[in-house]
Amino acid sequence: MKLDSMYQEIILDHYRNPHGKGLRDGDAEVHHVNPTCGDEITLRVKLDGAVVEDVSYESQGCSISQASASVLNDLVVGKTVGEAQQVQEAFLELMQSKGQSEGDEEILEDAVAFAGVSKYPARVKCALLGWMAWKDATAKALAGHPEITTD
Amino acid sequence: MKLDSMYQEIILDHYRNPHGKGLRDGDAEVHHVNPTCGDEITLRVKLDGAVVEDVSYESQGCSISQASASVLNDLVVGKTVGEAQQVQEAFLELMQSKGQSEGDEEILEDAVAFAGVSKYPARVKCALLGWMAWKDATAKALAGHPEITTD
Amino acid sequence: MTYSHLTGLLDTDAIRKDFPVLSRVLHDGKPLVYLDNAATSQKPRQVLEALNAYYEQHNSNVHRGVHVLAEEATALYEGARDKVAAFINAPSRNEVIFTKNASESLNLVANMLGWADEPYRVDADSEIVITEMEHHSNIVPWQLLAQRTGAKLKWFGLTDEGRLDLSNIDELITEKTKIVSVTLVSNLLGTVNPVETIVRKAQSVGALVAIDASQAAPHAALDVQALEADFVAFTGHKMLAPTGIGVLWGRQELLEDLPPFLGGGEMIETVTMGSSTYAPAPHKFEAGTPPIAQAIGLGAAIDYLSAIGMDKVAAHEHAITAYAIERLAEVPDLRIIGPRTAVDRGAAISFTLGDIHPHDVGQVLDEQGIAVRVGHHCARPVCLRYGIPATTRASFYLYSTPGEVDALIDGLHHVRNFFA
Amino acid sequence: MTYSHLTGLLDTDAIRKDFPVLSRVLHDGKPLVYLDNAATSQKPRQVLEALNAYYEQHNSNVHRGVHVLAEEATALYEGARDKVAAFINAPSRNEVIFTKNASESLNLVANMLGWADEPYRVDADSEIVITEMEHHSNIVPWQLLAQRTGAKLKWFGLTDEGRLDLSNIDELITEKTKIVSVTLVSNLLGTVNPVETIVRKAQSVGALVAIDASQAAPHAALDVQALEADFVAFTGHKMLAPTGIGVLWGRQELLEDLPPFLGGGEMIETVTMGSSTYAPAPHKFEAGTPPIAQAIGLGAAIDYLSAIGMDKVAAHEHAITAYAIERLAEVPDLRIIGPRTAVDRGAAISFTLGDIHPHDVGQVLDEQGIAVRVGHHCARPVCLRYGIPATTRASFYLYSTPGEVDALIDGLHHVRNFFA
Ligand SMILES: Cc1ncc(COP(=O)(O)O)c(C=O)c1O
Ligand SMILES: Cc1ncc(COP(=O)(O)O)c(C=O)c1O
Repeated sequence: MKLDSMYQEIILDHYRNPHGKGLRDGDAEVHHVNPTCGDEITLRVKLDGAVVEDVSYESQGCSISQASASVLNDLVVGKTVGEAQQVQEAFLELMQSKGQSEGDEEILEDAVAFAGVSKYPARVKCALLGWMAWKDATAKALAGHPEITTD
Repeated sequence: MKLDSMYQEIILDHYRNPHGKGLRDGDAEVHHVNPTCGDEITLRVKLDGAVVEDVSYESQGCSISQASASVLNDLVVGKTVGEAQQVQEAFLELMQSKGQSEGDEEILEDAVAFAGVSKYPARVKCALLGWMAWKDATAKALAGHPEITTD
Repeated sequence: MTYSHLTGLLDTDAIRKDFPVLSRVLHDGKPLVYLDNAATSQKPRQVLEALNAYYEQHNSNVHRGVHVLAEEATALYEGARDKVAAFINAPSRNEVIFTKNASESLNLVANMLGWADEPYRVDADSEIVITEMEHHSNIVPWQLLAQRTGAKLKWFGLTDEGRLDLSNIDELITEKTKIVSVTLVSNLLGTVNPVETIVRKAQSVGALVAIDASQAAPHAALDVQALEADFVAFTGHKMLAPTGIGVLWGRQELLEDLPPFLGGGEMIETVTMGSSTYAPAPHKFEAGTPPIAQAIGLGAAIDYLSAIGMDKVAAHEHAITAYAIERLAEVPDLRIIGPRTAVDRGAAISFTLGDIHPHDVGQVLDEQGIAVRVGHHCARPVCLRYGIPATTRASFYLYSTPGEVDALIDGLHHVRNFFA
Repeated sequence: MTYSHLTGLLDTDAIRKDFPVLSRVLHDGKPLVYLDNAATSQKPRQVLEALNAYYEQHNSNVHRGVHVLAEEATALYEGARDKVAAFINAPSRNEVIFTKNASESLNLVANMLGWADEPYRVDADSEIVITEMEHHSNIVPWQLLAQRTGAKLKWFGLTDEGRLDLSNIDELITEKTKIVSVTLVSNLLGTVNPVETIVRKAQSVGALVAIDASQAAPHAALDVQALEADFVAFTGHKMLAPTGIGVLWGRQELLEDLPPFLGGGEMIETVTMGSSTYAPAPHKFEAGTPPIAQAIGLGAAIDYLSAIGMDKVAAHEHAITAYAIERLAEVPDLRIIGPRTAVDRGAAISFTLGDIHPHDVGQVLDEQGIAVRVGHHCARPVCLRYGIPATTRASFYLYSTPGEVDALIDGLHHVRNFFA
C-alpha cells in the first residue's frame, strides 16, 4: 500500500514515543506555525560552545510533524552546529525531492524513513516544521554567541 | 438588410438636419452622459405655464442619439407637459420592447422609426439619452413652478 | 444496506451522472468519495457547457461594444445577474454585485463602511460585532477595518453545544454598533444561526447587518428580503459554479449612498484627470473587466439547482446529515465538534478521533478514496474555543449518498486500526 | 491579394483552427472578423481543454487539503504561478500574485501604499504621478488614493503625435513623489512608452514605479527584471486566458514590507479573535478561494503563447499593424488618433472617420461581421486631449490576418457610403 511508504514503522514509533519532547532550558526559543494546517511548535536550542547540547520542544501536530521533531532531536543533539546544519540540509533536500531521492543513510540515519513523505506535497511542510524551527532557533542562539564559528 | 431597420431614412434625416439644436433660454438645464459610450447632452426646458415652450440642446453623440433628440424636440414642443410626458412614456416603452413593438404612430409620429433600434440593446441608451434628459429637466422646471399641475 | 428509512433523498444516481469528476477512480481502483463540499463543490456538465459555449461562441468584453459578440456577452452576463437576483429574491437586479469570491464581498462591505460618510462611517467611536464562529474571511476584514479606523471589534461567543451564545446580546450590540457581520451557517460547526434575533436587535440600534451566506446559499432557499439584512455575501464555487465568482447583495439605498471600493473601467460615469463620477450600482462596485464567463457559469449553476429545487436539496442534505450523525456515533473516540443533532444544522460535520491528528485521519481516508478536509477550516478561533488544534470535516451536497456515509464510517474504523 | 511584402507573419491558417469562435458566421453568412483584441482576446481550444480537465478531474479547493484532488488542484494552481513567473522572468515565483484582473492589481498597489508604513506610505505630503494616456483602471485608483490620503495627483501630458510628453519630467517626478504608475502600451493610442526614462528618474528620487502591462504582456516578451519597475500589472483575458484572472508582480522586499489589502482565508498565518498575522507573499495578498481554474487557464495560455514564441507574436502583429496603418491612409477623412507609424507602437489603432460618430461606424461594420470597439475605451482623458468624443478602434492579435485588414478597409468605405 502506498500509504505505508509515508507511515513507515519508524515514523509511527517516533510519533508514539517522541524523543526529547518537553521544554527545557535553552539559549534561544522560536515558535513556528504551519499556516495551512495550524500545526505549531515551540522549540529551544541550547548550545555548549559549538556543540548542540539540547533541542527541547512542545508541539502539536500530526504524526509526521511529531515524528520529525523527535528524529531531529536524535540526530542533532551532541553534534557540532556545523555537522547538524549539514544534516538539516540533507533532510531539506530529501523532503524537496518529490519521491525521487532515498536519502543518505550515513547522514540521515532514521530520517531516511521520511523519503516517502516527500511524495505528498501537503505533508512536506509537516515534516519540515521542526527542522525549520531548529534552523531559526540555532541562528538566534549563534547570534548571541559571536565567538562560535560553524565552518 | 437588418441594419436598415435601425437606420431608417427618417432617422438619418433628423441626424443630418437636427431640429431645434442649440442652447436657448430655459427654466431648467440638465447634463446627461451615457457612461458606456460617452455620449453627452446638455438640455434646457422652457415652460409657458403648463405648456412646453421650448426644448433646446447641445449634444454630442451618434446618429441615433442626435436624431432622437431632434425628434423629441418635434414631438414635445407645443404640447402640455402632461401630453409630452405621455409621449415620453410611449417612447420609453417602445425602446424597451426588444423589437416586439412597432410603436403607436398616433402618439409617437416620426419616433416610431426608432422601433428597429430597440433590437440593439447597446443602442437603446443612445435613443433614450435626450428623452431622459428632458424628463429630468422638466421635473426640475416643474419643481420651480409648484403652481403647474400636470395631471 | 437499504436506506429506506431515510426520507427526502434525491435521485443521486441520475444527478451524479452530471458530475464528471464523481466517476473518478483513485489509488488503484478506489472510487472517489467526495466529502469536501464545504470547501468547494463539484461542477455539473451543464455548467461546463455554459462556459464552453460562452468561450467558443460569444466571448467578448461586456457593456461597451456595439458588435454582435459584445451584445451577446453582455446579455449573457447581465442575464446571469437576473438569475442571481431571482435566486435570492432580491427586490432589484441592481442590488446584485459580482465579485471574485465571498471574501472580496465581505472586504467590499468593510471598506465601503470605512470610507463612507455619516451615518455609515466606521470610525474610532464605532463598534463592529462579529462572532467566534466566523470564517477568517469574515474576521480579518473587520480586524483590518478596526485597526485602520480605531473602531472596536466585539464578538458573540459560542456555547459548548456549538451554538451562538446570545445571552449578552444587549452588551454586544449597542448604540455604538455600526455593523454586525455574522455567518448564516458555520463552515466548521455546521450550525445554522438564528440571524433574525440579531437582525432585530441591530435594527433597534440602527446598526447595519451583513450576512455571510457562503455555506447557506448552496444548500437551501435564500431570501434576502425575508432575512431583512443589509448585505448578503456568498461564493459561486461552493454552489456548483466556477471558481472566481462571488456575489454581494446590498440594499439599493445603501449601494447608492456608499462610496466605491475598487476604481477602474466599468465603474465610472465620467472621468477627467482631476476627478471622476461613478456609475450607479451595481456597476459602481465592479471595477475592470468582470468575471464574465464565471458569472455566466454561476447562472447555469443556479438553473441547475433551481430545476431540482432548493427545498429538495435541503431535504436531501438533511437526511444525509442525520444519517451521518447517527452512524458517526458508532465510531469509538469520535467527538463531533458542533451540534450533535440534525436540527438547525448544515451538512458539514467536524469531529476529532481520539488523539489521532486530523492530518493523519485525512491521509488514511484519502488512501481509501475518501476526500475530507482537515485543519482549522479557516475558522481557527473555533478550534481555540474548543481546545483542539484541528478537526476532520466531512461535508455533503446534493450528490452525496448514504453509501458514501457508510464508506466514511468504514474508513474511520480503518484509521483507528492503522494508528492503534 | 498577395501579402508577400509582409514579413514575419505567423501561420494564421493553423493558429485560427485553435480558436473555435473565429469560425463563427454572423448576419446571414458574414464570417466574423474579430478586431476587438485590445478589449479581450479569444481563447484557444488548449485553454478550454485545461479548464475542462481541471473541472472534470481535479477540481478541489487548494492549499489546505491532504486528499488527492486537493493536492492535484494545488499543484496545478501553483504550477500556473511558476509558468507566469517564467513568462515574465520574475526572480521568484513568490512575487507573482493572482488577482481577478489588472484593475484589482492596480488597486492593490494603491491600497497597499495607502496603508503602508514609511517610507512607502502615501499621505498628504506625497505626490502620485500618472499619465494622461492611462486606462481608467490606472487613473481612478490613484484619484481615490489621493482623495483619501490628501496626496497630490500629477500626470504627464501627451504630444500631438500621441506620445508621452516627457519635457517636464523634472517638475513632475520630485522628492515628494511616492509612486509613478504608467502604462507600457496605451490601449487607445497604441503607443509604446519609454518607461526606462521614467523608471530611471523615479529611482533617482526614491519613488516606486508601477507598470500597467495589460496591453503589453499579451503581445511581446515581458521581462520584469529588465523593466526595473517595482510592480507590474496585467490581465489574463487579453492574453488568451479566461476572464476572472489578473496578475500583480511585485518586488519581494516590497511585498514583505507592505501591508495586506483584502483579509480572509488563505492570506493568514494565524488568527485569533483579537488579531492575526499574515502568510508570506504571495499568499498574503490572495484572500479567499483564488480563481483556481482561471489561473490554470492562464498557465495554459502562457504555454500556448510560449510555444509560438512571444517574439514571433510581436513580429506578426508589427507586420499587420504596419499594413493596417498603410491601408487606413487610403480611406478619405480617416484620422488616426495616436502614432501614425508602426514604430514603438502596439497593435491597437484608434481613428475617427469624418464626422461619422464611432457608434455608427461600429454598427455598420458589425453588419458586415467586423467587430471593432467604439467609444472612449476607458481612456476618456485621451479623447478630451484630442478634442474628440470617441474613437473607433481596430486591434489585432496573433490570429489576425492581412485579409481581415482588407475587410476592415472595405467596411470603412461602406460606412462612408452609408452615411454619405
Ligand atoms: C491599458 C489597460 N489597463 C488596464 C486595463 C484593465 O484590465 P481589466 O479590465 O482586465 O482589469 C485594460 C483593459 O481593459 C487596459 O487596456
Ligand atoms: C462561511 C464561509 N465564509 C466565507 C468563505 C470564503 O469564501 P471564498 O473563499 O470563496 O471567498 C467560506 C469558504 O471558504 C466560508 O465557508
